Amino acid sequence: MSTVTPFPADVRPLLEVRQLSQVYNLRRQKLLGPRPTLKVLDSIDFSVRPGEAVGLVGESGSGKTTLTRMLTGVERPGQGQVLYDGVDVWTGGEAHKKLFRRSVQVVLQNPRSSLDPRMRVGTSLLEPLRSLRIEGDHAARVLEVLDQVGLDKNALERFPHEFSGGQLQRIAIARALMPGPKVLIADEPVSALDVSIQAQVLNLLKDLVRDLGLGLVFIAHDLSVVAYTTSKVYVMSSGKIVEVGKPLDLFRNPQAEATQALVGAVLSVEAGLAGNALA
Amino acid sequence: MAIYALRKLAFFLGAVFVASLAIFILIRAAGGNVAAIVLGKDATAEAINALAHAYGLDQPLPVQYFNWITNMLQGDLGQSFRTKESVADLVTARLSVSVPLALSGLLLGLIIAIPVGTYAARNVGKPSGAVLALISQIGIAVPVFWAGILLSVLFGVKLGWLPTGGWVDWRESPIGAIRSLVLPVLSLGLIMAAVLIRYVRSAVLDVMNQDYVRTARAVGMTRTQALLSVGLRNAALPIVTIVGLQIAELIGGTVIIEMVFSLPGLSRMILANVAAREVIVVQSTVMLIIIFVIFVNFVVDLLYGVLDPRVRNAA
Amino acid sequence: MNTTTAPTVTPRRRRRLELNASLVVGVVLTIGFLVIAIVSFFWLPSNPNIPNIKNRMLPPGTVDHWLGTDGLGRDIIAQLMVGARTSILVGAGGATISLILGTIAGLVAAAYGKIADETISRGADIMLSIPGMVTALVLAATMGSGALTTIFALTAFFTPSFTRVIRSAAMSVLQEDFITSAKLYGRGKLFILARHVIPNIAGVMIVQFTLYFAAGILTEAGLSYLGVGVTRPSISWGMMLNEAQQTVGISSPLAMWPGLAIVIVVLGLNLLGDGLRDVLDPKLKRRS
Amino acid sequence: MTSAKPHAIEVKDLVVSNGDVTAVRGVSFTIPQGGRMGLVGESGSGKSMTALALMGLLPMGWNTHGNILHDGVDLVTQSDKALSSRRGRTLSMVFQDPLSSLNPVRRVGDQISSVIRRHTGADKRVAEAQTIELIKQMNLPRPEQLVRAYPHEISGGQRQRIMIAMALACYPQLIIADEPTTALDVTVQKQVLRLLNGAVRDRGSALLMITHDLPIIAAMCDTVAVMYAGRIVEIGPVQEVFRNPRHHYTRGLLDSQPTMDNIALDGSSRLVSIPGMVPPLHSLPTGCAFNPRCPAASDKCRETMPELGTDGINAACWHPIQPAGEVAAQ
Repeated sequence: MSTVTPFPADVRPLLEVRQLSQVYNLRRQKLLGPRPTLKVLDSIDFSVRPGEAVGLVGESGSGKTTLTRMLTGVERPGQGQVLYDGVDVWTGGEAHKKLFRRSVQVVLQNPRSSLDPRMRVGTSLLEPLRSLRIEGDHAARVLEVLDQVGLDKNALERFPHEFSGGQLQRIAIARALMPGPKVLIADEPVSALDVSIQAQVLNLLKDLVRDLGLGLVFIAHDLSVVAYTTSKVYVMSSGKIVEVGKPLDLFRNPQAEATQALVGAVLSVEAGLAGNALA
Repeated sequence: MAIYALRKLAFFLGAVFVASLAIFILIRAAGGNVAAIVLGKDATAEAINALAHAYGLDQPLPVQYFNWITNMLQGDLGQSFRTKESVADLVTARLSVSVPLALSGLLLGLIIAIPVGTYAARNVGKPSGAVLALISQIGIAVPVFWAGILLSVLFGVKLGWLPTGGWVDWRESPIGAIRSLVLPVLSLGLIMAAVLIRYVRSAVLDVMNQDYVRTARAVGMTRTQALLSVGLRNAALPIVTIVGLQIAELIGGTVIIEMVFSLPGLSRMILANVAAREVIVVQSTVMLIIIFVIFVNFVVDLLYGVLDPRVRNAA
Repeated sequence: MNTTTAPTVTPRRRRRLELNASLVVGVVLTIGFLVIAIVSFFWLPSNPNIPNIKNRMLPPGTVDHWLGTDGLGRDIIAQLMVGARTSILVGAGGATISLILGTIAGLVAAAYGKIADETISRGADIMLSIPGMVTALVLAATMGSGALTTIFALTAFFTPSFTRVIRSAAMSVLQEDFITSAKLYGRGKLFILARHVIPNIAGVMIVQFTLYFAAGILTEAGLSYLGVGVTRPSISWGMMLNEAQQTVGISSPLAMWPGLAIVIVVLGLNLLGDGLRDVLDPKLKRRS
Repeated sequence: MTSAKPHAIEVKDLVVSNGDVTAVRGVSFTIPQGGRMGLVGESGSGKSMTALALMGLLPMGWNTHGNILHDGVDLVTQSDKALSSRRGRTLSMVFQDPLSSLNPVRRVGDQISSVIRRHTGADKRVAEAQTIELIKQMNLPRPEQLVRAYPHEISGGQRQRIMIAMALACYPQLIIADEPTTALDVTVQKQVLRLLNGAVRDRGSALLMITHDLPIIAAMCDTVAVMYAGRIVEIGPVQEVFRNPRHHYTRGLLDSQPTMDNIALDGSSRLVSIPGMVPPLHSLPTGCAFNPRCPAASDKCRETMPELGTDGINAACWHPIQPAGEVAAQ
């Protein structure tokens, strides 16, 4: 299994949203008069298949955070559907919701914030299994997952403050892998990390997609990082998906204005050395 | 700013309403048959009923509450059961003692605390800063009445400079009135200062670590200039908040200090009326004090809006 | 990639292990205070409530009455020792009840939506505008004075402050990503509050408890001084000051000892609180 | 780079410590008049502490040793008062987060014009006119209205332009920019960099650009110094260092960047990553601080710290990478 081969259209998406819209009420600006509203999501269609790495880029305020909340089941959409394995997450019944919770796992931006500082790493890792009431040999599962992310088992007895940011992000990924998910949602997973550590985490994510056949949704504001990690990129702007395509195509031939802006924002060492980076 | 001010005004009115309800319930509903208590054990049933009727105490509680509020709004605070004096008159007489005492105490506290707290913040980590922090810590631990006692022992008894208690009315002798207020104000102000120094110090320290103070220095201010022109202006925000919160403390301190120095202030009056079960006097006076505190906090909120453009815009 | 990175143990910041003077002094004073209160149950120099006219106004340094006696011949040390009990009963009692109520209210405000938050926060604001001393007077008027009334008054006085502190501490924990993760695993609010929030705000709770314990002792002394606090046979340091002032005038050494006792104990608890704050919650240090 | 001309700044053996840890451990570099140097490093490399030391704005408890020669004086020996008359005039700085770096309770126009008045003695009206002119130069819309705005009322990119205007108001000899675009939205970063680039060039100021982002250095600087664990591990012209890095850390950083080439391989491509992690300052390894992560580390690296400039190579490394050309020649 490799991400190189494009997916045949008949492979069913694991996680999918259809015609998703969401409107937020804002605070009143004038004493009298209507409450202003903001359409944060506007008819979004989005899907990810097994073994596929999908990117989601956009500026801050483009709606990608809200979409992420929908994909992870934190927020219920105003209109439209979130489907896991073809069944609506919000109306498909408790059993399906449980399956969804177990199968779609999240890695968040700031690894220092995503682990409880008062819990040992081992306890944090078991948390998903316990709260989702997943049976089985938990100890063996922990060791297996630690090996997958390249961490030593003596990490289990320690507390988060004893680790560096890069190590914590591995632990966060390990926790996400614990319940054996089918989809991993990574929300800006490297933007809080040191440059020399970012590549380790990006490579790890790619390996997981390849080795475990995971579907990966990679959310970021940096197009080059997303492009490196994924095979299909959705570009968001003002609550809409404005363009979808393969990363290289987007880079070479951006169509939408938002994509052009993002591509234009990418700086590279090569362009800098050639003297035309800021042209 | 208009929306912000209106919001705060709405909160002020709401707070006054809720507080009045709380006071009423606490004093009236929980207090039992007021008329019977006032008249004592030997009173006849007819006398009790007559008194209750005269003061409207036989009406249902909601009606009593409504009457009380509407009368208060018209400036009628009711009258004492025993002396028949109007509460408004009683209170006005006492205000000429309590208000100068409380305000001067607060002012003295601020006058000491702002420069000393700022100095302590500037010298954090140095011996002078540590000594000031310790003095403030000790000051916080001193009960305000003990401070009063110590001061009157020193200045009243040992040195004989000032009266250790009692009151000379303003109309009789303004100097005498001031002389009787010096030690009370000093006790109140010093203890207030000890508490405020701590807050000023931490507010200034907090502000001094902000990026914009560093920017002020990066464009050419010395550390001191940045502290005075950028730091203090921004530290004013948390300090104003604390002063608002301290008003309740200030009132508490005034109550005690009036006792220590036998001043005929509002608190002494409440205390005496608590003992005499003069329910209406207590109820109205307490309500006045609470309205005052809530009003000060309303003003503080408005001031906050004036001082901080972010607050007034957020509405 | 299989680079096995061994976790490095970052040595705890040296500052934490440095002698925290505030903490040491605070612990010593507080333990001394607690020991004296405990000893008072087993041993007292003499009965602090029985007047002994022939021994009245003995000066400090008298055999059997090291700090002398008061206007009715009662031993000062014995009274101070029993007064320590009252301080603990009322101060710690008021602080404990407020801590419990304030924690519940603060957590509800932080975790159970905007309406609960607005109601509780605004309610706390209103309660904070009612001076504690006034509450105590009103309570004394309706309930009669005594230790229980005083604890009640302290509770009414401290609970809103606790609520605010706990709410803001809980809010900042609830914003952390590990809470989002717990929600994603389907953990309920109660579990999140119990397993994630409370352990992370325990430091704040301990520090606040210590500081309000101290404030409680101060307030109790003030109320007893006014005569609306505890009554004999209980003894309060504030009451001793009141009696000293009324019976023998303020310049007597009788007015010194209880005042000194209050200062030392309150200072000890406040230092303890500050010291604990440095150890338990360095982030909070500059906030209050 | 003629030696006759005075330098914008000359730093010799700079050490910054607070008694517990040493954040900068002997750093030397020179920026000529109008020169542009990039200082690149990760968190904990000491790059920001270096910048603050140059400005004399270190947090309480931190001390500076060594020499910082600027405008004819050694800044290390100057009092806060003497330094303050230079800060904002001959030497200025743009910080990372423009929201927290601007005074929240003052209008942005007043913040700029007070800098002008402080250093030039211009009267209020002149300073205000100059402020409007500066804001125009920063490509900001409606300058007359903008001067009356408070920092929270304008966008992040606008705030950072205001910061740049403040820093450039008095035509400084050297401007230090510490991660000036990290806190901004991606699409705004390039505009701000372009503006900073042009404005610095127009004034003939020298630039010290501090960042963890190699492409920014490549775009804006002619020299680069790579810092790791408080020391400069490689220094030289950008073209040379980035095309033929001699230090394994520099090589690793360059390889860690996702580029068009990486993407072109699509899916199967892997970034070359630097193993391990950045060591915390209080427990640095002996010898070369990079040795636990270095592919070429030997016993010598674990024992003795390499110096810059050994064998005429501007990399502090016992086993420097051979440039491609030389390898071919062997």
